[in-house]
Amino acid sequence: MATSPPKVPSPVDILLRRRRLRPIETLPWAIAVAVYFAFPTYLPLGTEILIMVLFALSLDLILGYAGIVTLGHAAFFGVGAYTAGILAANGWSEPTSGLVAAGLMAGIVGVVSGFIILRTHGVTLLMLTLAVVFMLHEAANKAGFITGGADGLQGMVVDPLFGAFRFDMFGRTAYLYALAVLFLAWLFARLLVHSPFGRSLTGIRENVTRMHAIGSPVHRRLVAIYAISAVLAGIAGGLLAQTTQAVALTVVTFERSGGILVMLILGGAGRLYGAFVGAPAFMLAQDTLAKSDPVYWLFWIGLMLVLVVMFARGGILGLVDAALHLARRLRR
Amino acid sequence: MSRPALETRELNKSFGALAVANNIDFRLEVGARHALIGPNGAGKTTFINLITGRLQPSSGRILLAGEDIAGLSQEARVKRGLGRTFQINTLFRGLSVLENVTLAIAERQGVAGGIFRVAGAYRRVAEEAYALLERLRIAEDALKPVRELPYGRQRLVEIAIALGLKPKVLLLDEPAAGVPTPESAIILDLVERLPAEIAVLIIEHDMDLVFRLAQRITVLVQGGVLVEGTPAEIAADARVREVYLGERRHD
Amino acid sequence: MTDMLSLSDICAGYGETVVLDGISLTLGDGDNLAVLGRNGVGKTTLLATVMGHTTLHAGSVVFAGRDIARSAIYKRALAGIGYVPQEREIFPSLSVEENLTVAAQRRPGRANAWTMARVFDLFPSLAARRRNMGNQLSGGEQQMLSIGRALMGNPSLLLLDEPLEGLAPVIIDALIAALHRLRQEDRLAIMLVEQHARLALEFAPRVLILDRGKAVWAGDSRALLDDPQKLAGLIGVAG
Amino acid sequence: KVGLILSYSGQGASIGDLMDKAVKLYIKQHEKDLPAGVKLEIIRRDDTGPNPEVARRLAQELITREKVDFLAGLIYTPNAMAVASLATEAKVPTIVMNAGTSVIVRRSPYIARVSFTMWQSAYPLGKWAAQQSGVKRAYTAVTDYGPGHDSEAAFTKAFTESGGQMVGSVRMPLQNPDFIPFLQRVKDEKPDVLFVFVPAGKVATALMKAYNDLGLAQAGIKLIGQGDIVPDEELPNMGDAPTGIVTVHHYSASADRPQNKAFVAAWKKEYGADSTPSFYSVASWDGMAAIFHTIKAQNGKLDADKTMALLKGWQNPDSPRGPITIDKDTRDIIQNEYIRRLERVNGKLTNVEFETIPQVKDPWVQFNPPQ
Amino acid sequence: MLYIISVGLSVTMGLMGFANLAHGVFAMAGGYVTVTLMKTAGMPFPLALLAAFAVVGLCSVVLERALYSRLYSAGELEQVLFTIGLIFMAIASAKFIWGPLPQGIDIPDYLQGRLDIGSRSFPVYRAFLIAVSLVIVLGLWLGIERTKFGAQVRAAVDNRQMAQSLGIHTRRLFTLTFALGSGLAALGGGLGAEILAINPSYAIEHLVYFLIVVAVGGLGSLRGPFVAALLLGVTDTAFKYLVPELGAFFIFVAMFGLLMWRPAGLFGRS
Ligand SMILES: Nc1ncnc2c1ncn2[C@@H]1O[C@H](COP(=O)(O)OP(=O)(O)OP(=O)(O)O)[C@@H](O)[C@H]1O
Ligand SMILES: Nc1ncnc2c1ncn2[C@@H]1O[C@H](COP(=O)(O)OP(=O)(O)OP(=O)(O)O)[C@@H](O)[C@H]1O
Ligand SMILES: [Mg+2]
Ligand SMILES: [Mg+2]
Repeated sequence: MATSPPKVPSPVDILLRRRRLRPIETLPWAIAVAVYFAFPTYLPLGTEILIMVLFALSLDLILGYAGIVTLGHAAFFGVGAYTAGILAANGWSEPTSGLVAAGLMAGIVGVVSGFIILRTHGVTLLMLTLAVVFMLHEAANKAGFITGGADGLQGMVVDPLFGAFRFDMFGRTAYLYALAVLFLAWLFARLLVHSPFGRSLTGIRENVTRMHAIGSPVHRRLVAIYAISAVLAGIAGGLLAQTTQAVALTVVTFERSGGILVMLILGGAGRLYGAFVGAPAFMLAQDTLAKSDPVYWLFWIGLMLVLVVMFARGGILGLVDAALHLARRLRR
Repeated sequence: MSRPALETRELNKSFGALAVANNIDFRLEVGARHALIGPNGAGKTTFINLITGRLQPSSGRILLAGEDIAGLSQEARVKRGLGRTFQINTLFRGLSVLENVTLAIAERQGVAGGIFRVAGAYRRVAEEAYALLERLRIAEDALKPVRELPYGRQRLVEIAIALGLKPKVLLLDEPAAGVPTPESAIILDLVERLPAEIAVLIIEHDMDLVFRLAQRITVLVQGGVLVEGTPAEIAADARVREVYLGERRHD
Repeated sequence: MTDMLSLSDICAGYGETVVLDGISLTLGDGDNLAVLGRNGVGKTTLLATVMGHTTLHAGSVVFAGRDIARSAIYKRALAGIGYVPQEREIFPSLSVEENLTVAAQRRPGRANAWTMARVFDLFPSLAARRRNMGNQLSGGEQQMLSIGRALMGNPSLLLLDEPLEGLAPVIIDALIAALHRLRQEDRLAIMLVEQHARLALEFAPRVLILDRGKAVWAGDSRALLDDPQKLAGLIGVAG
Repeated sequence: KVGLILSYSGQGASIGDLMDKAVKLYIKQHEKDLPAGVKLEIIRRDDTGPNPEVARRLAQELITREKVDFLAGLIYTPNAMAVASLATEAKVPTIVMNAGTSVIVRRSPYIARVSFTMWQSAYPLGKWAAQQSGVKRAYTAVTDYGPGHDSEAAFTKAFTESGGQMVGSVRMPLQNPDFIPFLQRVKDEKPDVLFVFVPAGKVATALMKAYNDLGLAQAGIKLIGQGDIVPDEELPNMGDAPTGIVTVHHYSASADRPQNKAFVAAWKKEYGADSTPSFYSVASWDGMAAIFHTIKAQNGKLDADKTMALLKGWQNPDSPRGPITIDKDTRDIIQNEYIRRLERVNGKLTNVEFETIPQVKDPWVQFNPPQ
Repeated sequence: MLYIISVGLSVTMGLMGFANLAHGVFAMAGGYVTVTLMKTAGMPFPLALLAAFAVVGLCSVVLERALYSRLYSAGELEQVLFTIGLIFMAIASAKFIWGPLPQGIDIPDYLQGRLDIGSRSFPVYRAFLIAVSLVIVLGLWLGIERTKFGAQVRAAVDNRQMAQSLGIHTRRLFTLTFALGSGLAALGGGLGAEILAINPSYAIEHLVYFLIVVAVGGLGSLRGPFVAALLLGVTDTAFKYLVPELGAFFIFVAMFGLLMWRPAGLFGRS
């Protein structure tokens, strides 16, 4: 330490600088606020997109950073949605506390299932995550007396937010509510990925053997991030339940897990903003395509995915990176 | 003699029918510079894996500073002062050299699990890592991803990570393999200048290095200890010449 | 002595990075060349370029009379180039035997072709592990397997990237003896990259020394063996 | 403007297709009947399956952005339920064209249903089985989800009330069911009759195969159920399904009524001889008829409350399924239920109607009066 | 038939290390080809099956060359995204060509009926399927696990560049393997059309079951999926008979337990 780093900026500074906020990072928020004023009739879709961004963000924490490939993330989304929904259907109609409960329940499920299944890895882990979703799905189906089974949960009542803002038909309250929650989650996620904890997750993804050898409690770390991610996913599920006042079995399905995975990869996994790009891109494409061609829109979505993979490694953000790189080279 | 830094008693391990550790009784004294040699496949790497907990022994005891650690997890053993390098590079290939070392130091200092209020601590960790890189003369590559480094330099990163853990017992598995002579001189120099209380066990097939560095040498053959002695004794041993050294001259 | 391999003005690297800058050399039947140099000067890159693993920016690679600069990797191997990479690159999910069989190549007209039995003769400890998976081998065993695998292709040119690393001295002796025999009996051409300069110089009659991607010295090995000062100056080794 | 919410993709895609075709056909035939200057616009939305949150969002958008005058479609119960509160809040008349859980119509005064309820067919079947067909011991096997539970309850209630005896019941998973083990269980129990409900579609075919393969008919176990187990569009795939299966349903494509003959002929002309309309299509057809009725009656100037008033008590004697009425109290459908037997007519499997239970109201409502 | 489809998947996914979620598409295509040939061309069942195998195998060569081959080096995630995209396209295309209604096939008379074993009866067709699967498993096992071909494929997957350096023509090898895997899927799709009706969303509806069978059997193993399919089939049936209340739970609980017990699957290589 006696040797002061000679160059300016030193490598240490460069390493630490990544944590600082860059101006471009305010862009998503500016857009989100602009949408509120510019497209008042698109707010229900906007709300759902925000929720999916949150969900994708939670997935990114385990997939992009810790390298856990999962097809079971809908489990936590579903637990959150049902928790918030069941509370609201049984007299607990205050939304913020319902959301907290949704996150907590999902977190508990995350800890328990993570503790068991995170001993495995690769395809085996993938299948175990899948099994968790299916078991929860079946449980929700069987427990019809409290979840409403296949008919969906009935009779949710959600109070006005902070006792003042009603969830209106145009979805204004819902939109701002979701936006605020997403913002908080993003602050937290950002802090997390740049923290030593976040870096150690990357270490686990890069080389588990070495992580063990430097004395890292790998399993504990993985369970921790799995649970954190589950909490966020649960909150996303809770938001969906509260803003749409409906919960059905489709919240805990393999298809939902797959869908969110697709959105995240489409945006670019492991880059924190992949969620912010992928979810809107996918959902907007789906929405417009489904409107112009309600029967065969899947084809175009599929084509879009295939093209993205063919021409943009690392998702849309990967493409942006490559383009920036090229521009810089050309300027030189 | 005082209590050894590391000791194994009747350590056994087999893969199916193959016994790769056969009743190994071994002592590593505090501050020792000890070499472990033996033919390929004798079980040297396996021995290190047993000590660090990467493999579970079939039977036997492993004592670190007199305490049995056989039941502990790998990470608990590292926390008690066991550090190692790998024979085949085991690095975070996509991360920069600096980050590779930073990860290790963060674990040692106990800040690696933190999410909040760690900015200052993290800077200290990174600075320590950078200083270590300077000591190993690889600081100029600090921000390069490891995967782009030539093989020889990657070996140095291996060692940097192990040193970042400030171990009391350091286990080096062929640290100089693939490292050209000038760099292996750095390694030699570094090991020689480690604080005297650190015990070093080194596996090497480069006899020049072994004979210059080691105060004691253990020869392992087919999972069992053949002989143990001073370099001079080993060099003179006919059995060792036959199974391992061959007829070339070694000094 | 006909030219088996000739490189002229090679510029090669990884993607856009250029590592080798204008290397030329020729190698005849049974000709052995040691390639020496400091860490990171491009020795591995040179061998990899012959094999076709790098991006060739300029220059030609002629092997057995044909320009192979644009050939696919597998065609080069089929033409008779054997490669022992620095990091061994054993196939982890194949057993020792399978690692050898996938590489087997019959060459009509070759007198004493390499077979699995012959490889096991050379490295008896591999024979004992024939059913082990590639990832269940010790470091040295992997090195032996990598060499054995290259030999199974019965090549006429062998590219060895630090093949002695991690091998016990007795095995090194055996291997060097075997390589000597190959050179004499089969007229095998060898390019050998080694950190142990002395060993390499004793083995190969000719030597090429690289520094930062350029050839800085080429000639007779004896000249360097007899002049340690000069050797030290070129590759930074004392003695 | 009509916002049509159906499944065009996902598991319900084939249902959505059958319904959409009926809507198209109806408009094609009747567009000219609309009052001059009235232009009907259908805005289609894909809810991708039982996704209430999607259905709700789509409805929200249809209401706020497209300002539709009607919502229609709704294949799945949860979707219909999620839309209900919006219909109330925005006062948009909503025509449920499929979802069959009884309680839906109570969720909003702006909902009317033109399809059916589970009780409507299962309950009469239970009565008929116990009283007319002379069987005493019954077993039920239903798919384990809402409609299945409804059917099971309705049948069991009717059957036991009429003196029959239940010897067992089993619920089968919704996804990828393999019926063999369940039917084997039934076979071992040897009831006189087996009542089955599975969602209409290809699982029905799988069910028939299992019934055949296990030889339940030979073991003397009769198979009965609602129309869903022998859907008209699946009959060509059923191969040698056992004839004689008795089902109760409100519609059969092969019915002799002239209105139906005309409907089926128009359909085949439009969509090819291989295509057969089903009860899904008929509900959509009648739903469009209801919408047209209210448009004509108001001469194109639509008012939600007037529309609802017009719907209540609306009668249509010309539906392909026979005369239907929208109950003026419950806004639910009143229709004939037909008892049919599966037979081979000219080599083709056909549901032949042989008895009619006229003008059935949803029985569930009588047993569960609104609080 | 689950087995045959799954073993094809095991070939592409396990042997080739490609996360090919679109595998079911080939099975679906196989089913459609079989059905179409039988209905429109009146081809007999066995012949139609062979044709499905060939047609789909050939088509997959084109697909592999044009698209898949560029993705071997890409990350798992990209492969997932790509193959899901393919599934979507296939669903829409199938709906466009064959319509949304499921297609069934008429199996020939000699495969209908029941075998009576004591008091239980067993459909002939299922016995036939098991027999066909057995033949295939044996054939593949002899053809792949015991020959240089299989070792070469595995070598190429482990380390493509090194395999080429040994003179292995990896491109051709992959194309062949891929065609084999897809062809098997098609065969499975055709054979299974009787039990799993062919409809546009086939590929996605049954995906999970293929994955389960492969995972339980062990990736890259050929015997594995066979044993797994049989085992899961039998125990699943037994459980549904004994405790029908648990319904769909069982298969997942079974998989969960099995994978916790043996993470590499029954016959997996770790
Ligand atoms: N997982 C395993 N299963 C079976 N045998 C194994 C396994 N791992 C290692 N072996 C065998 O155990 C023996 C000892 O291996 P080890 O790596 O300890 O040797 P080593 O002394 O370090 O040799 P080297 O000097 O070549 O590195 C080797 O012969 C190896 O083949
Ligand atoms: N994949 C790669 N991408 C970019 N640069 C690389 C890559 N591999 C090697 N290099 C760079 O190419 C240069 C030459 O490396 P090479 O491996 O050929 O050296 P070497 O002489 O074999 O070294 P060593 O003695 O360590 O084996 C080094 O500076 C290295 O950083
Ligand atoms: Mg070793
Ligand atoms: Mg090198």
